[in-house]
Formats: sequence, structure tokens, C-alpha cells
Amino acid sequence: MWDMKKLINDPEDVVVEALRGMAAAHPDHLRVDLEKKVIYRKDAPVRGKVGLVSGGGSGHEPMHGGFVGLGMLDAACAGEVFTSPVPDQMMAATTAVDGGAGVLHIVKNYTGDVMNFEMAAEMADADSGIQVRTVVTNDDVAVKDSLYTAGRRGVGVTVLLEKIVGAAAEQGRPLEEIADLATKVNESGRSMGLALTSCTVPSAGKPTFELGDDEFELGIGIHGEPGRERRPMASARELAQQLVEPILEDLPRKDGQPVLAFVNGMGGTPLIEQYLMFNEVQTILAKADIQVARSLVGNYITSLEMAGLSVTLLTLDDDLIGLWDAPVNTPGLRWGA
Amino acid sequence: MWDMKKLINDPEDVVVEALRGMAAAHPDHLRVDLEKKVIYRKDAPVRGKVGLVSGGGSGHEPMHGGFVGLGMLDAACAGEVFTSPVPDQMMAATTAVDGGAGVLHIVKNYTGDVMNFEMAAEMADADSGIQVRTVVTNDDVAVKDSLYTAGRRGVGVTVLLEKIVGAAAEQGRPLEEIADLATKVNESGRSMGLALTSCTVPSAGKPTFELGDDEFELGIGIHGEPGRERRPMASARELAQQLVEPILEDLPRKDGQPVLAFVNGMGGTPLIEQYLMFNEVQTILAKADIQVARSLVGNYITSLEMAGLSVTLLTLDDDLIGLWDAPVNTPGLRWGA
Amino acid sequence: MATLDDVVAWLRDLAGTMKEHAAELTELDSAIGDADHGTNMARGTAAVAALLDESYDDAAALLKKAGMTLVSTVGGASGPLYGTFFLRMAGPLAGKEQIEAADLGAALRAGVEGIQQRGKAEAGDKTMYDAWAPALEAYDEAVSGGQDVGGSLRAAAEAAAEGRDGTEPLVARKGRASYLGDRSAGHLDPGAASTTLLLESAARTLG
Amino acid sequence: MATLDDVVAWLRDLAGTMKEHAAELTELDSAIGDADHGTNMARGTAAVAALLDESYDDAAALLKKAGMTLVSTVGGASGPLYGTFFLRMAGPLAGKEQIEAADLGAALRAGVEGIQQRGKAEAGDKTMYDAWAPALEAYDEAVSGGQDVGGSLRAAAEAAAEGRDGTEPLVARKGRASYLGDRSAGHLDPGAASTTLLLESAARTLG
Ligand SMILES: Nc1ncnc2c1ncn2[C@@H]1O[C@H](COP(=O)(O)OP(=O)(O)O)[C@@H](O)[C@H]1O
Ligand SMILES: Nc1ncnc2c1ncn2[C@@H]1O[C@H](COP(=O)(O)OP(=O)(O)O)[C@@H](O)[C@H]1O
Ligand SMILES: [Mg+2]
Ligand SMILES: [Mg+2]
Ligand SMILES: [Mg+2]
Ligand SMILES: [Mg+2]
Repeated sequence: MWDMKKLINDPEDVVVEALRGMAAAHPDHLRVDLEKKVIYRKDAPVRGKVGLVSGGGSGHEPMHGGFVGLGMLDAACAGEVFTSPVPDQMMAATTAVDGGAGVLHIVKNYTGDVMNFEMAAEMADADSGIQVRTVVTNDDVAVKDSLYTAGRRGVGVTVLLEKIVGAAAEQGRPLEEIADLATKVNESGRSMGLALTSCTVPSAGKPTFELGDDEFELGIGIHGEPGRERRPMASARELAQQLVEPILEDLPRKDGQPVLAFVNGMGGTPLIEQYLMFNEVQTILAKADIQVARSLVGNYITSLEMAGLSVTLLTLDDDLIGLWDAPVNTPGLRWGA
Repeated sequence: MWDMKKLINDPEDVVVEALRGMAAAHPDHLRVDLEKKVIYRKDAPVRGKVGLVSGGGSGHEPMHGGFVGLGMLDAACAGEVFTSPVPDQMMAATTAVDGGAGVLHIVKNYTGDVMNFEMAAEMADADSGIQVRTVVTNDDVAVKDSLYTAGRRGVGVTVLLEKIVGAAAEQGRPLEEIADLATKVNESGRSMGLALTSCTVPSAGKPTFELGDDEFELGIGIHGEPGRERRPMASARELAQQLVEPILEDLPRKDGQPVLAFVNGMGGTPLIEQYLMFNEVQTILAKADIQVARSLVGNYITSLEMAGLSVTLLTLDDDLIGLWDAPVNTPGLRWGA
Repeated sequence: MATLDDVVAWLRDLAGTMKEHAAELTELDSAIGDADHGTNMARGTAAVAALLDESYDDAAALLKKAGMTLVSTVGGASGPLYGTFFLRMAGPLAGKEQIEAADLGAALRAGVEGIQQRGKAEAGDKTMYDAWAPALEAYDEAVSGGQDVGGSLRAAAEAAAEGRDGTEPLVARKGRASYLGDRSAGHLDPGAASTTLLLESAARTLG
Repeated sequence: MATLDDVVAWLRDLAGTMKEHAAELTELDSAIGDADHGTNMARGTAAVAALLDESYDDAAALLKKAGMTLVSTVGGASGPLYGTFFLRMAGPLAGKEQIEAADLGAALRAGVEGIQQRGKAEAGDKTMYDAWAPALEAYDEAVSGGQDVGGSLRAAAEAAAEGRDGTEPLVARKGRASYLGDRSAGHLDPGAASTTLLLESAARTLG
């Protein structure tokens, strides 16, 4: 009867049951609206603070629900697995977290996410008069001809942006400044990912694609979709090169500017391999005379159990470094608090 | 040429290259001796504090290296993948972290780990006169007839013990007290794990065992070894029952005592499923009238890319709760600092 | 000529159709997307079917409710698109007890304009619009030729199916499939397939 | 009779043997352990082979160095066990330029006692001891029967191989395989297999 290697009950209940688990595991951090599938910071709305709302399909945990808390998001809307949430959720979240200073929607650039957040912003504006600004992240350099596509996807930079902009909101910066900062962070970062295996969407019940033992997908997104290109499997050293090179070609950065290097596991790649890859990335950057001032290694924006990895580089300045270092207290990212 | 789905270069270099990555990613936390393969807390030895040394085979990341830092370990010895480290490493670590108050060795109960740490303790004593005490964790209820086996394995409790005892050492408690506390934590916790897939040791190049699509291994350790029993795959609800029941049968706990519930991913199980399982565990405990006072959900003691999960329950008292809540600042576990 | 009852029958049939074809649509979405289109459509149309026991003033009111329900239950790209389609269909039908072939034509056109406004797809982008555009044309032509609602919808469904098949060689320029670049060629667009199913269901029930 | 040079030849042959059989030993360890025994033994004996270009006072000095090297390069259960074996072998051979069959017998016995002290395994626990115990006995018997070093080692290796094969039906009571309970039956013990290889290598080189 059970022939899917997943720790679930009914595929239809995966998201709500996981949200129950999150609520139970983080009673001090989170309040979860199980009906609307929105995860709130326990003390939302925070008076006078710009509210940060993000959301997207589930299956990318800890993103976004795991990034709700002090110094990061005020609310995260959880869609079905790999399916963007719906405007009702975003409207509810927007209303609940507005502390009088307006709300920023952080949206990853996927047609579905963009359209649903668009509808929510239209409705929020019409219904409640809450000031809503939107940033759409699109850092994925795998998508090249953005004229002939839905544009670059939002991937790793989203995590960094939520942290940095969250810290700025915590400082009490106003909505316009927050929105501009978000745009700046998005424009300062680039990402590239690869997959060694596919993943299985619970309701589909089998892997989204099949990959030979001796090949990998280069230029993947985070929805288990095939990548831009299938290439022959190679050493960590060569793979790191294939990820970092296209990022560096496109990364806005002046000589001497340091970067934040983010090596992200897609869910099924062991941490030991992620650290090994971080070593390769760091070596490439050192050779290019690029200082890694801050770093992050781990599973932060995932595709269920996909084996694979993405690299994100973010060009830093003093403001961004200060905001990165500021306290954060969420289930998925925590320091200084 | 490459037909292994691993982000590595040469299987022989996996551990040292990953250590390089750890050193590069955590320059503020860690100092890494690449030759001896020992990860040190940046400011070790801490004068007057009992030094905490652990170690074991690699492939369980973040354990142990990711638990080095304030409020947890002073040093972690990294063996080859799934192979216990050697006495040289432990002796070097012991000498380097002794701040004059003696050193506790935290050893998981596997024949290899125990024998190697034993030899190290003998040599440390003979060579340097450093006071060494040892705690051997053995919380795995899957191993029943401990008279006819190498005894219960050390699994999830090891993580909790390193955190709790680390906090006590930070408070300046003396070695004897630290050793007794470690024994108490070990005796207060029980674990049980299951695997949905095997994992591939890099030097072996193929999965350690094969498992049908409709079955799972119950009662696994953390070395990719097969479990006690192969059972038909079932729903999360039923699997949680099969993990929690044997734990509760064996857990030393008086009515009314709260527990820490720890749901641990084995490396290849997505966080969404871990939270879903936490919900099931929490539901079972609520029905049994057991209060979950603290919890931990995530990949903390892993078996490379194995899909699977373990549950650990630890009976708490006020001292343990206070020590659990105390600040910790390591790459793998961090709060309050 | 179609009535409120026919529209109820359509939406009920639609839920059954999507459920039946969910695996097939998800399979198409696995090849060039993220393996959720069938589940999304089945979930959304099932939520619409749950509305059908209530009573409505007219078909327009029901279609509006259906559109809102799709928006708030489907998610992804298809949720806002199909949701908008039904919301916009309602306009030209407001207050009509009897829906003539021309009325339905106006409603379909309004709906498809809504899809275009939201999604900004053009012909040949390998989206559901590649099924909708020829379907609209065929529908209008059939009406001009004197066909009734049923006949016109059958013509539209046939044209949609051709449009759907025509997406196979295309390289996607909109939606998730566009990330695949040239690799998107050689596969049917899942949204064009669900659009065809939707029109076939309409032809069966609004006749 | 064997000399320091023979022992050098043995340890060189041993490294080659373990390298050659690494995959096989790891395969055995996959079935009832953690898939590292071959890699562990190959790594450790290669480290020992790297010592062989230096010069040593006698076989005892070399064996001691080999033991220490195994302890500090193998890890796992087999590292301390084989390491202790070589360290203890050194004792009875100290100062001897010519190793007679009886000397080697005493050395082997001391080594195996070391394994027992460390690992506390008994006969039938499905460990390397199940190869060592009959090997020791056969060795002594051969010596009593007037065999030289080579002949006695050949007898020992044959007995070890039988002991190794005898581990197959056993349920493990020591080491990692014991966690498998009854499932450990039906597989050879990897350590008993490497012990047999070690003795076969000795028989080839110390003759
Ligand atoms: N911009 C667009 N305009 C029209 N249709 C689109 C657009 N983007 C995507 N689609 C349609 O949506 C379908 C995918 O729907 P679905 O899988 O439910 O959402 P998602 O792509 O968010 O997973 C595609 O097959 C395509 O027909
Ligand atoms: N207590 C023991 N006494 C003797 N031999 C043992 C003992 N425990 C394990 N062994 C031997 O060690 C072998 C496994 O070695 P290895 O795989 O290198 O180490 P590990 O089990 O730590 O992975 C077993 O096959 C067995 O022969
Ligand atoms: Mg989707
Ligand atoms: Mg081992
Ligand atoms: Mg889709
Ligand atoms: Mg082993």
C-alpha cells in the first residue's frame, strides 16, 4: 500500500500537519493559523515596525516559516508543496502584521507567486488602505535570456534578503527605505544551483524527473524542476567552478568589495559535502582575490529531499554587514538573541 | 568516470576537505587542526573550565564538529567516514583543551569508539597526568539484549548531553560533578530510529544496503548499517508509534516529569517531514499525559544522505531545563549568544 | 441556450474531469514544470463543486463565486489565471437567465482577456493561451455559422485540442517551463491541456 | 626460521593484500556492519608499508612501530585490535635476530591475548577471534609436529580460513554486527576474513 519513501500520512494533509508540528516545536517563537496556513511571529503586529510578509510553496523548509521571528519575517504564507500560496493568505498576513508602518511583501520571481501576491496587494490596498510595497527576488543566473522567459527566478538571495531587511525593519526604518534596501540586496546577489537527484512531490508520488547515475542537472530552481542543462557528473572542484563562474560573470561588484558566500543544501545533500563544497567555493574566490567577509552553510532553501546544492554570492557593504550581524531569533536562523 | 552522486573529490580526502570548509565558514568559532583532524573551540583552553572532548566517525554532521563552541564542546575529533577517530587525535585534543580542571571524554557506545577512547585515556593519564573522565552514551532502545551484544548504541542523547553538560562546564562545575551529570543525562534519555533509504560511504561507492520501495528499517544506528528489523512502510502516524512506544517502555520517568522531545533527521529527510513527524510524536505524548517542555527538530546527528528519522526523549528536571536553556554558540546549535 | 442549471452541471462535471485527469496533468507538469498542475486543478475544482448545493441568483453569480474560490484554493500560476477567467466571465452574463451562444461568446472572450491581462502571454509562448486563442476564434466562427451553444463549444474544444497539440514543439517563453530553455520543446503544455479539458467539459454540459 | 627482512617482506605483502581485497572486505562489512573494514585495513597497512624503508634494530622494533601506526591510522574497532596485536607480538621477539617457529608461536599467542583483552570477545561471538583461536591452535600443533615457520603458518592460515567460514551461521555478540540480532547470521565476519588474509600473507612471506 505504501510505496512512497515519505514520512507522511495523506499527501493532502502534509502542509497542515507540518505546520502543526512547527507550532508545537516553537511555541515561544510562533503562532500558526492552521486554517489560513500562515505562520506568525508570536508578538506580531509590532507597533511602529514595518511588517515583513513572505510566502511561497511548501517544501523549501526552513524557508519561509522557519525565518519568522525577531529580526526577520513577521509572517510567512505556506502554499501547498511547490505551489504558491493564495491571495487570501497574503491578505490575512498583511492585515495581521501591519503595525501602522506598512508592510513589505517579499516575493520570489515565479509566475504563480508574483500573480498571487499581486492580487493580494491589489485587494489589501482596496480593502484596508494598508501601505504595501513589494520586492521580487530574481537572483538565479541560470536563467539567461530573461526577455524570452518569465525572468530570473528568486532563490538563495531571498534568505539573505529576509535576514538583512528584517534587521533593518527591527531598527525602525520606514517602509520606503526598507523597500529600497530590499531592492538593493536583491540586485547585489546572484545564485546558481545544481541537482544530483530529483525529488518527489507527495501528491505526485514519484520523482519529478529521472537522472542517470553519471549526470547532474545544472541551473535548477527550487521546485524539483529539471535544470537548464544536463551535464556529466564531475568532481566537487569542477562542479564548484561551474556554479561560481557564471555567478561571478554577473555579480555587480567593485574591486575590493567583500562578499557573503552562501552554500545551500537542497535537502538531501549531507552537511559534510556542503562544507567540502564551501571549501571549493572559498578557494575559487580567494584565487579571484575576493574576500569572504561572511558566510552561511546549510539547508536553508530546499527542494524536499533533492540532493544538490546552490551557491549564492552577495556583495557586501558596511550597512549590509551590520544588518547581517544584527540579532535574529527564528527557528531556522538564530544568533545574538 | 564519476558515477557516485556525491559532491566530493577523492574519497580519501573527504574528511580533511570538509574540515577545511568548516574552518573557512566559522573563523570566529573554530580553529581546526587539519593534520590531526581535530576541531577546537577558538578560545580553548578555557582556564579553570572542565574541557569537553568528543569525537567519532565523520558523516554525522553537524555532530560533533558543529557542536564545538561556547556552552558545548571544546574539541571534536573527526574520524574517517563512519570510522572512529584514533587515540592520537583524542590525546592531542585532551592536552589542548585542558584548562587545569580536567577533561571529560564523551564517547558513543560503539566498540571502535570505546576502544580508541580507552587507549587515549590510558595514554593521557600516563603521559600528562591530566585528569580524564569518560561518559559512554548508550540510549538506543533498538538494542535489547545488551548481554548478547556490544550494548546499546549511543545516538540522539549524545547531542543533548553535549549541550547540557557543556552549559554546566561553562558554569565552572568541577569534573566529578560534570561526569556525574553526564551519566545522569545519558541515563535519563532513550532513542529509536528508522531508515527509509541506506546511504553511501564515499570510499565504498555504493549504498550499504538496499531497501524495497515498500519497506523500512526499524532500529537503525547512525552508521548506515541495517536495522534490527525490516518492516512494511506505513503512515507517519504508525511510524511515530513504532518509534515512541519502545522508548516510553524503557524511559526512566516519574509521573508528572516533563520531557525534551527531539526529532532528528538522518540527513536525507526534508524538514517538512520532520515537523510532520514531530506533530505525531507530540500527539502521542499528549495522549500519554507527558508534557513536552523543550524540543528540538532538525538534522543534528546524521548518517550522510540517509532518509530517515530518530526520536529521542529525555526526562527533564529543573537543573536540566536551566542548562538546556543556557546560552550556546556553536555552528550547529546556537541561542542566547 | 444554457441556464444556471447547465452551468451547475458544467462545474460539477469539471471537478470530475479534473480529478480523473489529475495524474495525467501532473505528469505533463513533471516534464517541464514542478509536478503539481493536476493536483492544483483537482483541488480547486473540487472546492468549486462544493459550492454547487447553495442557490444562486444567476449563472453570473455562480461563476463569480467559482472564480473567487479558484483564486483562493488553487495557488500557483493556474489559480489566478483560471480564477480571473471565471470572475471575468461573469460580467457579460450578469442578470441573464438564458445564455445564448453569443452571450457565452462574450463571456469567454472576457475571461480570456482576463487571462491575458494577468499572465501577459502571447500566442506561441507555450501556455494555456495557446489553447484559448484558437478556441475563442473557432467558437465565434461557429456562432456566426449559426451553431448553438453546444455546437459552438464543441468547435471551441476541438480547436483548443489542436492548440494544445501545437504547444508540443514550442519553446516556452512564459511560466515555469520557460526556465528549461530549449529543453521545453517536445512536451505538451499542462495548462493548454487543462484548458482543453475545461472546454470539453463545457461542450458536454452546456449543450 | 624468519628474519627482520622476512618481516619487512610480510608487512609489504600485507599492504598489497589488503589493498587488493579492500572492496571484498568492505562488501562483507556492508552486510552486517558499516562498510568500512576494507578501507580501514587498506589505509592502515599502507601506512605501515611506508615505514619499511627505514631501518630497525630487530623485528620486534619494526612490529612495535607497525602496531603503533595501525593504532593511529586505522580507527574503528579493528584499529585498536590489530594495533594491539602487533604491539604485543613484539614482546616475545625482543632482541631476536632469528625467529624460530616456537618464537613466532609465542608472539602470535601474545598478540591474540592482546586482542582478547581489548575486545573481550569469546569463541563464537562472530569476530576476528573466531579465526585467531583455531589458527593459534593449529600453529602450535604444527610446531609440535616438527613443522618450520612456513609450514606452521600455512597450517594456521588454513585453520583461520575454516574459522572464518565458521562465522557464517553465527549470530554476532560483539561489535557492530551484534546490533543486527538474528539478521547477522548468514554472513561471514569481515574481521575474521582480514585475519585469514593476514595469516596467508605471513605464510607466503615468513616461510
Ligand atoms: N504567464 C502565463 N500566462 C498564461 N498561462 C500561464 C502563464 N504562466 C503559466 N501559465 C500556465 O500555467 C500552467 C502551470 O500551472 P501550474 O502548474 O498549476 O502552476 P505553477 O507553474 O505555478 O506550478 C502552465 O502549463 C501554463 O499553461
Ligand atoms: N569486541 C571485539 N573483539 C574482537 N573483534 C572485534 C570486536 N568488535 C569488532 N571486532 C572485529 O572488528 C571487525 C570490524 O572492523 P571495522 O569494520 O574496521 O570497525 P568498525 O566495526 O568500527 O566499523 C569485525 O568484523 C570484527 O571481526
Ligand atoms: Mg507549482
Ligand atoms: Mg566503522
Ligand atoms: Mg506546476
Ligand atoms: Mg566497519
